Amino acid sequence: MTLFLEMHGISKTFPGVKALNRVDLHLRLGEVHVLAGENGAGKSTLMKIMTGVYRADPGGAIRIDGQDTVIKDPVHARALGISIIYQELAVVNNMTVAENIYLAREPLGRTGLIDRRKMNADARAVLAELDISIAPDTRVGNLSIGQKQMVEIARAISYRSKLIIMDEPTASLSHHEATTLTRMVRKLAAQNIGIVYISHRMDEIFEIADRITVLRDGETVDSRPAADMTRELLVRKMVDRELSQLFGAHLSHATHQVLMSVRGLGLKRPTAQGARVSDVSFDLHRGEILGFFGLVGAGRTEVMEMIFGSRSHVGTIAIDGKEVRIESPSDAIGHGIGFVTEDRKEQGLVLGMSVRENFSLTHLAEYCRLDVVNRRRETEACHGFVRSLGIKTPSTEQKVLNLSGGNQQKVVIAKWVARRPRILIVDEPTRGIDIGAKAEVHALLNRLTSEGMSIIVVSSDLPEILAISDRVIVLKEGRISGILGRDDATQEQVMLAATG
Amino acid sequence: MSGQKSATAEQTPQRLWHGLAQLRHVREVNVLLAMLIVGALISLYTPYFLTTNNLMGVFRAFSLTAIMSIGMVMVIITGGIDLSVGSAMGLASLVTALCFDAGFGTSTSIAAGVGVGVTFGLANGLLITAVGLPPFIATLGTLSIGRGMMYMITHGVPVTPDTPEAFSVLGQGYVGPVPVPVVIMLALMVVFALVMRRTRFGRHVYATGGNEHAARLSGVKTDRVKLAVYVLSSTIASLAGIIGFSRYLSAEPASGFGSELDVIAAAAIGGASLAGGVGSVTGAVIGAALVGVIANGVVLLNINTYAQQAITGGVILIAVSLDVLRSKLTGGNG
Amino acid sequence: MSGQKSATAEQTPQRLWHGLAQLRHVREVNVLLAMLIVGALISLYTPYFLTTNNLMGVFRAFSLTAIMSIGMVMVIITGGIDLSVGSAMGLASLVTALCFDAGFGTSTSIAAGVGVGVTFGLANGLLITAVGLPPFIATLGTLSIGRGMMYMITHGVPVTPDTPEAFSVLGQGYVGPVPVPVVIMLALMVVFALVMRRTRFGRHVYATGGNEHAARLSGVKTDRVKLAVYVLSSTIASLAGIIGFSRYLSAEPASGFGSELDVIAAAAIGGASLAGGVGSVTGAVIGAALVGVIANGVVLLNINTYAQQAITGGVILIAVSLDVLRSKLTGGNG
Amino acid sequence: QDVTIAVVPKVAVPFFDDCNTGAQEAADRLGVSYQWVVPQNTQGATQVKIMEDLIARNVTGIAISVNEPKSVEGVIQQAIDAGIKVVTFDSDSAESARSLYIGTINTEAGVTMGNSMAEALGGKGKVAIVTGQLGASNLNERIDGVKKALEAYPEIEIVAIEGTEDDLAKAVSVTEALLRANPDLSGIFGMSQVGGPAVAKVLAQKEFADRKGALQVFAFDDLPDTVQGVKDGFINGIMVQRPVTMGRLAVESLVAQIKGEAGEIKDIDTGVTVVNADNLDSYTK
Ligand SMILES: Nc1ncnc2c1ncn2[C@@H]1O[C@H](COP(=O)(O)OP(=O)(O)OP(=O)(O)O)[C@@H](O)[C@H]1O
Ligand SMILES: Nc1ncnc2c1ncn2[C@@H]1O[C@H](COP(=O)(O)OP(=O)(O)OP(=O)(O)O)[C@@H](O)[C@H]1O
Ligand SMILES: [Mg+2]
Ligand SMILES: [Mg+2]
Repeated sequence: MTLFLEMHGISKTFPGVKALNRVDLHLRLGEVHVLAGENGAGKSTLMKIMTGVYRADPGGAIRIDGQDTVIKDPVHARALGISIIYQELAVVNNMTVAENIYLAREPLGRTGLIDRRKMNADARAVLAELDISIAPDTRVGNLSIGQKQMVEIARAISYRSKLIIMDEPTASLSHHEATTLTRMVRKLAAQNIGIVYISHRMDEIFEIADRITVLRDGETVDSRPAADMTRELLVRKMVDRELSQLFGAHLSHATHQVLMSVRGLGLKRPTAQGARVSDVSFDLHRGEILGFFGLVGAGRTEVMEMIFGSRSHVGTIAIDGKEVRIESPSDAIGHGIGFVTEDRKEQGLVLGMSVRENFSLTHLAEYCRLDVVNRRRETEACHGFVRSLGIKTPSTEQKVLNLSGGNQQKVVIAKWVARRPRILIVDEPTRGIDIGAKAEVHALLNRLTSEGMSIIVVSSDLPEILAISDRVIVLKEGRISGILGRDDATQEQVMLAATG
Repeated sequence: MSGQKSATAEQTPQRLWHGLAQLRHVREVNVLLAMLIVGALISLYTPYFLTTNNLMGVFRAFSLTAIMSIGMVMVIITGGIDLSVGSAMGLASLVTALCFDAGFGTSTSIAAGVGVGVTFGLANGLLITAVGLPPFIATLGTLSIGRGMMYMITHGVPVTPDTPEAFSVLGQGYVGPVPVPVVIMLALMVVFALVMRRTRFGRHVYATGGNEHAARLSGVKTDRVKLAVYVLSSTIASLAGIIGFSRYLSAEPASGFGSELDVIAAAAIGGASLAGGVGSVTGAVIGAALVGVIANGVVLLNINTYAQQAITGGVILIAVSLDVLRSKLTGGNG
Repeated sequence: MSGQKSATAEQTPQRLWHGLAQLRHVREVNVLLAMLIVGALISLYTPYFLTTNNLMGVFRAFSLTAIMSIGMVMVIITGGIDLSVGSAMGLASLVTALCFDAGFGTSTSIAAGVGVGVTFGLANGLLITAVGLPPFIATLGTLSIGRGMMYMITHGVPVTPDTPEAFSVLGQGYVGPVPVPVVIMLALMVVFALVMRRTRFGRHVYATGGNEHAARLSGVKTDRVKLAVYVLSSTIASLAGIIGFSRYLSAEPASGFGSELDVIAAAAIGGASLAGGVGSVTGAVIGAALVGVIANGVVLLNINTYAQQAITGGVILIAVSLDVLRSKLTGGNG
Repeated sequence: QDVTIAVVPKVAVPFFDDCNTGAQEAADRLGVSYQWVVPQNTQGATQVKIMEDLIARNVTGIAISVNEPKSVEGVIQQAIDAGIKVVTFDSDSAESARSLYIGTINTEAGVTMGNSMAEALGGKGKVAIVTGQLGASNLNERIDGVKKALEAYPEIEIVAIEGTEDDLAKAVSVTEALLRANPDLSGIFGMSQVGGPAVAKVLAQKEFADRKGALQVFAFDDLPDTVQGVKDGFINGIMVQRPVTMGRLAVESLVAQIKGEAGEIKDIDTGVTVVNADNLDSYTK
C-alpha cells in the first residue's frame, strides 16, 4: 500500500478554540483509515483542512505523493484526487438527484447543452452500484435525510478519486444501508482507493478499519493497525474511561398506566413519495421507553411528525384518556409533548443563533417575567446542560453553527430535556454522538423515566433500541409489523418484523 | 410512484400524461391562466380588447418590462436582487442618444449603450462578490449613482438627436404584424429559458441560489455565476433602454426611474422567490404580461383612472393567491 | 479553550473587555462610525452643519424614515419585506386629515389614522400567513391598493383641514431643544431595541427569520409572530404618517410614495439582511441617520443639485463597504 | 356621430384636477362622452401607452398635457391617421401634428416670476430656486424664464437650485438647509407646486421667524397652503395659471373640430396671473 497523503504538525485555531494541535496523519492508497475521537475532537476540522475548506495555521505541512502541497479549495482537492462526504449535508434541495451528483461537471451533448439522458443514466448506474433505489430525477428536497446522505455518498464515489473521505456517512443510515456501504468501502479499498472513515459506531469501525487513528482534544493520541486495537483500548484512548464504566444496566421505570394512546393514525393527504403511514395504533405507558424501529423510509419519522402536529393526520390521539386535538407543534407542546427531530440542521437548530438562544427556545417562558427574559437565569440553566451533557463550546454565546456535529446534536437534546415534557419523542437521538456521550444520553433518558417521563425513541441503531427500550414497535411500509416486549425483542425477531 | 425508469418508446404516452399532470403545479401556467381569465373578462365588456392592433400594442407596451425581467429573474434565482435596472436602462438610452447627437453611427451608438449596461453589471457584480456588499445595498448605490449621472448629464433636458431611419426599426418596426420589441422579447425569452434549463450555466444559477455553500463545495464558481447574472441583468436592461430610445427617439432624464419595482414584481408574480433558487424566465415574462393586460383593460373599460392602481394591486393579489391556494390543495406539504 | 464557564464576579472586567472587543464586529457601530466620519467631513467644510438648529433639523428630517425603519427591520428579521409602509403612512395621514376635516376631535382622528395602519398590517399578515402569499407580492398588492385609494379619495388634491393647536405639537413641538418627532423616534427605538433584545417576542422574531421550520418545531407560533411584525410595521408607519401630517398640516396625496425603498435601505445599511435572522432596531435608525446626514450635507455644501443623488449613492456604498471590509479583516471565517 | 373626448394630464396633482373640472363641465354642457386618464408616472412611455389604448378604444378626440414632447410625436401622428383630433394643453409637443396648443407659455411665466422677484428685491440680492422633479420640462422652462428675466439684474445672484422630487417633506428639509447655509438669502422661487407650501411652513417655524419679511418668495400654483402663505405674509405672490379654462377650452376646441365648426385653428395662450394679497379673492382660473 503506497503512501498517498501526509499531514505533519497541522494546527487550527478558531476564535476561542484550538481545534487541532500539531496533528500528524498518514494516508495510504488501498487502506481504510478510521478516524475516531469524541465529539469536538477535531476530526471534521482535520478533514476540512485536507479538502481546502479551511486553511491550517502556519507551521504544518501537507504532502501528496511526497510533494509539499497547498490545497486551495475543495475543487482543487478533487483535482488532486481527494473527494469528501461532509458530515453536514451539502445538497441543493430544489434540484434533482442526478443534478446534485453531477453538479459542476454536467455531461454535455453535442449541442453544448446538458445531456440530461446521459446524466440520469450515469446517476442511475452509480446509485445502483450502491444498491440505492432512488429515481435520479427525484427532487432532493423530497428525500428523507438518510436518502440525502446516500445521494452524497453516490456523488463522492462518482468522482472516482484516489482518496475518499467519509465523515460519519452512516450516521443517518439504518442497518441495511450501512451494511451496503461498508461492503462498498471494502470494495473501493480493494480497488486501491484510500478511504478515511469517521464513525462513532464501534461495530462498523472494527468491521472495516485497516488502521485506526484516535484524536482527543485536537491531538493525535494513538494510531495503529486495527488488528492491534481492541474496543476497550479504543474507548480508553477516545474518552479516557473504561468501556465497562460507560453503559450501566437497564433499569426499567415503566408502569402499566397508559399515558398516551394512539389509534388509527394515518396520513391525511398521502403524497406520491414516502411511506403511506396508515392504521398505526399503540399505547405509551407512563415511565416507559418505547422503541420504534424500521428500515429507512418505513415511516417512523412520519408517525412522530403526526403525533407532534407538524404533519396532518387522521386517527385519534388521547392523553390521560382524553382525546386531544393536535394540529400544530405548539398544540403538541401544549399537551406536554417534546420532539427531538432527526434533522438537526433544518429542523432542530437556528444555526445563526447562540447555544443559549437555541437551548432556551423551547421553554423561554420559564425565564421570563412579563415576557422579559432574565438573561442570567437563562445562561445559568444553559450552563448546567453544557456541563452535564459535556457540550464542547467556548461559551454559551458561541453560535451553534460553529459547534461540531455531535455537540450540535447535544444542544438539540438539551433544549427539549430542559423543557421537561411529559412525553419526549426522540428521533435518532444519538446520531453523530460519540460513544461516551451516547452512554450519557442513554443514562439521561433512563433518569428521565424515573422522574415519570415517557419516552419514544426512534432509532436505526438496532443495538441502541434493544439496549434502552422497554418495548419495541417495528414499522414496515407505514404499518406496525410487530410489538415486542423487552424480553422478546432480540436482534433476529426485530429484523424479521422489519423486513420479513 | 409511476415513473420513467427508462425512456423506452412504449412509456412515452405515460410520460406525456405525467408531464401534463405536473403542469398544474407549475407556477407560470397558473399565472398564464390568471392572465387569460383577466383577458377574457376584459373582452366580455369591450370589443376593442381582442383586436390585433390592441393586442400588439399591449405586447409592445409591456415588452420592455418583460425584457428587463428576464435578466432580473436570473439575479433573483441566485438569491440576489438588482435595483439598478432602471438606471442601467435610462443611462444606456441616454448614452446612445448622446452618441447619435455627437454624430456617431448606429452601431457605435448601440455599442456605447450596451457598454453602459456591461459597466453597471460589472460594478454590481464586483461590489457583491469582491467587496462583499449585500446585493440590495450594492445595486441601490449604483441605482443612485446612475440616476445622479443622468441628471448631471442632461440637467433634466431630454436628448433628442437625429437618428438614421434604420435605427428606429428596433423600437418602431414590425415583423409581419408583430412589433420588433415583441420579437426581441420573445427571442430573449426562448434563449434564456433554454439557457436556464439546459445549460451548465443555468443549472449553476439555480444551484447558487438553492444552496450557495453546497454549490461552492461542489465546484460551482458561485462568484463567477453571480458576476455573470448581474452583468446579464444590466446588459439586458441596457438593451431595453436602447429599444426604448429607438421607439421614442427621445432619451428622457427620468426614464426607467422606479421601474425596478415593476420588473421585480413581474419576476415575483411569475413565481420567482426572493429567497433564491426558484423562478423561471417564462414566468417572469408572463408576470409582466399580466400587469400589462390589466393596465390596458383599465383604460379600455373606462374605469375610473384613479382606481387603476388599486385594481392592478387587487388583481395581482387574487391571481397569485389562486395560484398559491391551488398548489396548497394539490401539492401537500412541500 | 479560554472561556467563561461560569459568570463569577472576578471575571467581570474580563467580560467587559470581551464585550468591548466584540463591539467592533457589530454592524451598527461601524455604520455609526461611518456616519460620524461623514459628519466630521461636512463640518470641516461648512460651519452651518454643527449648529443645534441644523442638527435638530436633520434629526427631524430623517425621523419619519427612521421611525418606519424600526417596524421594517422587524419584518426583515423574520425574513419578510414590507413594501406597503409608504402607502400605510400616506393613507393614515390622509384619513387623519379627513377626520379633522369632518369635524372629529384629535383623539378620534388619530385613532382613525392608527386604524388604517392596523388594517394594513392585518391585511399583509393574513395574506402572508393564512393565504400563503410571498411577502413581496402581498405587500406590493396592498401598496398598490393603498396608493390607488389615496388617488381615488383626493384626485391628487392635498387635504388641509383646520386642526387644533394641541395636535400640531406632535409634529412641530419641542421638548427642550429636541423636536417632538425626534423624541418619539428615540423612544420607539429604545422600546423596540429592548423588545427585540430582551423579550420572548423579540427572540421569536429572530428565530423565525433564522430558521422558520426549526422555530415552529420548537413551539414558536411563527404565523403569529409574522402577523405581529406586519401589524407593528404598518402601525408604526401610520404613526409616522400622523406625525408627518401634524408637521405639515397637509395630507399630500403622494406622500410616502416610493419611501419603501428608503426605509428598507435604512434597515439594510444598518446591518439587516434580507435573508432574515439578522438586523437590529438601532442599526436601522442609524442607517436612516446616515442617509439623512448626507442629504443635509449636499445642500449645506451647495453641491450641484443634479449631482446630489450620485454622491449620496457613492457615500452609502463607501460607508457600507468599509464596514464589510472591516469585519472581513477582523472576523475570520463567518 | 358619437363623440368621446379623452383628456390625459401629466400626473395626479391639484392643477390637473382643476383642468378635469373645466373639461368635465364643458363635456357635460356639450353633451359628449368624456374620459379622464391619469398616467401612473411622469415618463413619456406611459403617456404613449395610454394614447395607444385610447386609439384602440376609438375615442374621437384627445387632449393631452405632454410629459415628454418628442416621445409622443409618433403616437399623435398615429391618432390623427386614425381620424382622431388631438390638441395639447398646459405642456406642448410643438413638433407634433397636434392641431393646437392651449396653455401657459412656461418660459413667459418664468419671466414674469423673475421680474416680480427683481422688483421685490429692488434689483439686488441672493436668490435660490426650489424646484420639483429635476427632469420635468415645464419646470425647466420656467427656470429658463426666471434666468432670462434676471439677466437684466446683474446684482441678483442665483446661489442654488435644489430638486425636491415634488415631495413636501423633502422640500421642507431642503428649504431649511438652504436657509441655514445661506443666512444672507433674500429670495426664493418655488418653481413647482410644493415650493409654496414648503417655504411657508419653514418660515412659520420659530427658528426662521426673523427671515419673515426679509425673504421674498414667489411660488407657482394656488394650493390652499400657498394661498394661506400669501395671507400670512410668507409669500409675496403666486403665479396662477388657468387650469379650469385650459380644460374647458380643450374640450370645446376638440368638439368644434370634430363637428367641423372650428374657425381658425391656432394656439391659445391662457396666460398667468400674479396673485398677491391684493387680488387673492378676485382672480379666476
Ligand atoms: N467554524 C468554526 N468556528 C469556531 N469553532 C469551530 C468551528 N468549526 C469547528 N469548531 C470547533 O472545533 C472543534 C473541533 O470540531 P470538529 O467539528 O472538528 O469536531 P469533530 O471531531 O468532527 O466532532 P463530531 O464528532 O461531533 O463531529 C470543536 O470544539 C468545534 O466547536
Ligand atoms: N418532505 C417529504 N416529502 C416527500 N417525501 C418525504 C418527505 N420526507 C420524507 N419523505 C419520504 O417519506 C418516507 C418515510 O420517511 P420517514 O422519514 O418517515 O421514514 P423513517 O422510517 O423515519 O426513515 P428515516 O427517517 O430513517 O429515513 C421516506 O421514504 C421519504 O422518501
Ligand atoms: Mg465532525
Ligand atoms: Mg426518520
